[in-house]
Amino acid sequence: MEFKGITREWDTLKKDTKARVGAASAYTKNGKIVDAENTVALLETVIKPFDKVNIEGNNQKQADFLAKCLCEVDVKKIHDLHMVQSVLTLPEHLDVFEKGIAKKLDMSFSGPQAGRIAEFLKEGKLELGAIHTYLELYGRYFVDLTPRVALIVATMADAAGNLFTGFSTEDTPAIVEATKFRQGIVIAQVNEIVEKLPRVDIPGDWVDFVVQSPKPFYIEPLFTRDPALITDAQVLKGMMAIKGIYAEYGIKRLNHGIGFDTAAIELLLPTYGEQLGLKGKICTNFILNPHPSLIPAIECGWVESVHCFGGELGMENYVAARSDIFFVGPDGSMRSNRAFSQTGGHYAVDMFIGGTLQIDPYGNSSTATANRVAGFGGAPNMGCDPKGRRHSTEAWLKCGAEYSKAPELWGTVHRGKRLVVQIAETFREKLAPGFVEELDAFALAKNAKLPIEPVMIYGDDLTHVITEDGIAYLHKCENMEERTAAIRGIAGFTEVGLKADPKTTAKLKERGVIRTTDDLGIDITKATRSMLAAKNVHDLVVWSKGLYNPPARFRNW
Amino acid sequence: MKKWSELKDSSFFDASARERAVGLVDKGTFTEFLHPLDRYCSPHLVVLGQAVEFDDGMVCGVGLLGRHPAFIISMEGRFIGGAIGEVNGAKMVGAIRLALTAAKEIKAKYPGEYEAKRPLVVISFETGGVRLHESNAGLLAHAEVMDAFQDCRHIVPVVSVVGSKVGCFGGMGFVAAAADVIVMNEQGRIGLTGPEVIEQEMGKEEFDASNKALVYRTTGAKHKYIIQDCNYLVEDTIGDFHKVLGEIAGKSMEEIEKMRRIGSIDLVREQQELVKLVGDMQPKDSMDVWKHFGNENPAALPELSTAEFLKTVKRRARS
Amino acid sequence: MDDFENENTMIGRGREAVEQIVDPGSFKENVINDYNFEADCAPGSVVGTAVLDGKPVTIIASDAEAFNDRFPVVFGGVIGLEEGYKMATAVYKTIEADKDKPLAEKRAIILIVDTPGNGPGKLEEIAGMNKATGSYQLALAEARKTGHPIVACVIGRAISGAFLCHGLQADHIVALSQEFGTMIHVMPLTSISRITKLNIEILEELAKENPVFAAGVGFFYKLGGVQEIIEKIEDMRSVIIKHVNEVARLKAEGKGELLGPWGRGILGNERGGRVDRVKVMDKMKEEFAAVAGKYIGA
Amino acid sequence: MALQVLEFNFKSAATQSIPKEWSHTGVTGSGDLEVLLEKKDLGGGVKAKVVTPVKGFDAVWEKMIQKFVTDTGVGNLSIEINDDNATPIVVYMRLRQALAEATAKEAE
Repeated sequence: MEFKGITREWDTLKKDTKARVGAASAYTKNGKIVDAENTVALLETVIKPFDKVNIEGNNQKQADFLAKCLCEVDVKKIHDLHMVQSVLTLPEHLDVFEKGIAKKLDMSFSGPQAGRIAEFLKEGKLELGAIHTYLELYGRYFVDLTPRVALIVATMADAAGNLFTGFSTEDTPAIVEATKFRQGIVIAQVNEIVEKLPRVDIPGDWVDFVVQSPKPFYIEPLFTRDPALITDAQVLKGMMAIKGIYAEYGIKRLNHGIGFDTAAIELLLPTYGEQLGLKGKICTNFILNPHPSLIPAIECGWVESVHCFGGELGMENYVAARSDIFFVGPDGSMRSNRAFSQTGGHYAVDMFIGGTLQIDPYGNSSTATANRVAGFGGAPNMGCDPKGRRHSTEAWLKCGAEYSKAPELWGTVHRGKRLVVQIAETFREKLAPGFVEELDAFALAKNAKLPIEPVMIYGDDLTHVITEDGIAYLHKCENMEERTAAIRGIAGFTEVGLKADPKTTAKLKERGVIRTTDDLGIDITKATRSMLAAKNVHDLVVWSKGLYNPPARFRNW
Repeated sequence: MKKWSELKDSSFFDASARERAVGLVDKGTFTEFLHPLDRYCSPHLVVLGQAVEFDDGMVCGVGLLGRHPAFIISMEGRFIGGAIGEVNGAKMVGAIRLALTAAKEIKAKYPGEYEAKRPLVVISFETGGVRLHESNAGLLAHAEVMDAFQDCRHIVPVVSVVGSKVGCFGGMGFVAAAADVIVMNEQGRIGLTGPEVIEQEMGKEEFDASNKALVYRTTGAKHKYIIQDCNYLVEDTIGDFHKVLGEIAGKSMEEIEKMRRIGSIDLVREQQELVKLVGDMQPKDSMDVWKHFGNENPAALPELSTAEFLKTVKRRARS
Repeated sequence: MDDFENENTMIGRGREAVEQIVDPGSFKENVINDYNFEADCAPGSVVGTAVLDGKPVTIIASDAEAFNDRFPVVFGGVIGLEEGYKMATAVYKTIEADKDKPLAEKRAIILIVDTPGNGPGKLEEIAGMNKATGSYQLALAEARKTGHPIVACVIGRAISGAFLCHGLQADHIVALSQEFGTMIHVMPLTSISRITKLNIEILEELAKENPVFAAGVGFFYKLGGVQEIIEKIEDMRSVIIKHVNEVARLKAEGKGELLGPWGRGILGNERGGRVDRVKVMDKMKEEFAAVAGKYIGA
Repeated sequence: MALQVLEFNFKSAATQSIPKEWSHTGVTGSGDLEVLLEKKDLGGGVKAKVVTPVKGFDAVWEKMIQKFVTDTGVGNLSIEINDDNATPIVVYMRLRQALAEATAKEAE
């Protein structure tokens, strides 16, 4: 057989990039530096219609100035862009669609803009590629969604374009690596340009342009939970989790969700955890943002390591002073990295535990509501059983050994199972039910014409559900009927719970598939806020020996 | 509820109105008036479909501080923000007037012992002022309280105690200021206009209501202590408040009168000087005022513990 | 502000109201007995001495057209820091002036009420706006208890804290009727609707039976908060004179408890608008009486 | 619009009431409730009165209080609740705390 090679140019991307960058030379001074007022012109020069463009929008830090400038470009010059970015938080992220500058979107998470995305989808202003998990989207940066132009954000730059992203590195390395090594263009907004950087997080030759933004980039203290707002019911569920799951399986390596339930657990370790003699036996290694609520547990010697997706405002000095625990650079400040942390969260933790809005009788859970396209960020990567895992731990093996489907699906091979735990209250605030016969995700899929229902954690991955009524050990269930019965058995007086058959529930209790506070030996009258190691933000400052510097909005003093 | 001995070491800030009421007086001496079993709820809330409370969000009663009957009014911020309506407003006025009744009876029965047995009124504020669901009645009740305060002048000391979550705002902000003595913990806040309204009036650039540190610098206890609007700044335990109330109960009426900030033409003049200072200085932040009064590093003050703060702070000199 | 142009309202016309009420040409601004106020201080508060029905009275009113240069939120009749203390000073100077006079000769204080609020600014909170308004109220309460008849006449806006400060410590309160645009409230019904999540129509219906929450002169009348409603602007003078005389008579008869905030409580009970207040206080009295010995004899 | 008043009666296996004549716990805060327990001769039964702004949860209230009665075996007890949107678990916890309080020995 004869092979027919094709004839073509093999470096069109490189040439195109060179031409675009060259055309922008009028706006640069000292090599790569561009004045803020020339940013719109720069973007109009280096971006072309239909380009894949990434605006660095992380869970926390935002390339807000570049996002604003992209909204101001002439739509005659730039249109139909394909935005590929992990998080849409700022109004500008959607304004580009409103104005026709962008047309298509691939993303992970949208928080505050979720309502507008749904609206735009309905009106045809936006074409949605897919809603990904973080790792999934980063993966596609290197496969079929490589940005042509990336608008990134760093804390500092030097004249050579070297960047310091430091504490808030987050997504930057993943974006730049994908963009630059496929001959793309990287534009960075920075808070300041300095002579010498504390350390280099992104080498200068990977960066084409640097703009000093008029204001420091916007960052949201997303992971700060004021202990003063934790309720007695959250304390109760936290105690149930610690005794019924953490202690039961000896969970050492884990990820915590963002909510108040897990903040309560963090604050119960030095008190309730200590009473149960669990120090050193659980919660030693975290994949977690630097949660201020973890400070008391760290200070009491519970925690050995924490790797962070991103930073958290106010935790800089504390983290820097605890370099045995956190991942701190030679310059003394932490480096976060969402891609690596997500990898750790996917493969190297034994348990994911977090909250949700709704759980259905099959155990599918979702935070989706009917009119908001929000996505789930990284939760599904951690809230699943990673089939590629090949190392074993005690907790993982124990859960695998209890897995009722193991003989049927695994044969005689020894395997383990990730614990995927959802904490829910049967009714949330305003008495919204936490258990529903059909997730709102179904209505959303219909409203926003999505091909699949946005489910955060699939029922078959879920191993445990905690409510105030008890813990359901779902992986112990023999079949879907039993799984549904177990969920109904702890769903209280919701429509799902009211269908529970008391006899079946009693049988499941006997078998240890459902355990209540009484089964666990927890005195419900002792579950009060007085159990918390810190009762307010100020207590956290005291625990940190003054190193934690909470943002002004959390300072009640 | 916690026992008195446990309350003593408990946080005042976290305590419920009833816990504060019981813990502010001597052990085992508190008798509550219109307690929950009396079931005196607001009839107006019922009509509007708003949740009610048996004590209408206010715990009133009498206890002892040594030999001094202490008439306690304690507001519950968790119930509709501690706001004042007809029933709890009447409870407040009623309690103050009972103190005057007691004073009269003591004077009649124990003429030589009035100083030693002189009653006092202690109000633990936690309120945003008027309860909007019954705003007209609430407003009228505020006026009755001020009227009753004036009746107490030189006879029965009135002590404001402020150190709970909601702070003391709206009309109750001036009620607190009109007392003889003000005791606060670090978390206490007193003001007239709430931060959100100031932001609305002046713009976010001038006053960002979500910046709690700024809110505390403007209305918080440390600021109040510096400008002499707070007489005692104490640690956040019910026991510390109880102790200082015991001291106040024993002071002469003359000493009490000296602690006032308003209520006479001389005090008006003194306050006008402060207003002039603020008008001339146009401070961007309370810290400018702190610096003016001799605090070289004002930004450090919020971070200090109460004890450290008391050691180092410089206050406005009283004229 | 369009309302200011309306002939059928007194809103924003405090100075005119003073002239309409007192004996013609008798008002001397910034003078109380031998005390002279600085002319340019706190121009939003108008204080001075006038003659009413042949007798000297102290006048306290607001000027809605004045601005306070140093305190940017103070305009349109707002009572700010300087205004509050100026008003308090006027009261204390009145007490001082008649200190040695017999009860019958203690001059009346007339409050002309048209104010939208207290100074809602940052400087106000830094200096303590609560003290300025509290100070004025204590001064009025003291004057009332010293024997000065105090009559407040609501001619326009009597809003929330500003009404507490400038009005609600008077012996008697009279008000122009609703048809003159008179506003007495803490918050308009729209705000109450937002907070209670009940629609306005329902609230208006409820207000017919229960006067405690809705905005309006009539509701305050029913609660005892307003003694008498004035139906015609030209009647202001005669009604005020009538109330000054009635208050003076009650004081002379030693019936001070029928006046002021306490008296309004009694009136509110009589008019059926505030009946729980009395029950609450009676019950407390009874409960204290049962234990009084333990405390008084301690 | 007006507040909902729900009244229930429960039979109880036990006839044991609380040692105190009455006991009060909690605050009608947002998402919370207060509980007033009173010793009453009800032939062993329990009666409950709930005042709440929430509509449509009558059955949930009945089941939750029934659960409390069953779990604790109280009798001859009157329960009065003022509620402000408390979730079922908060209701249950407060009831249990109220009972614990009512049966606590008076140490002082």
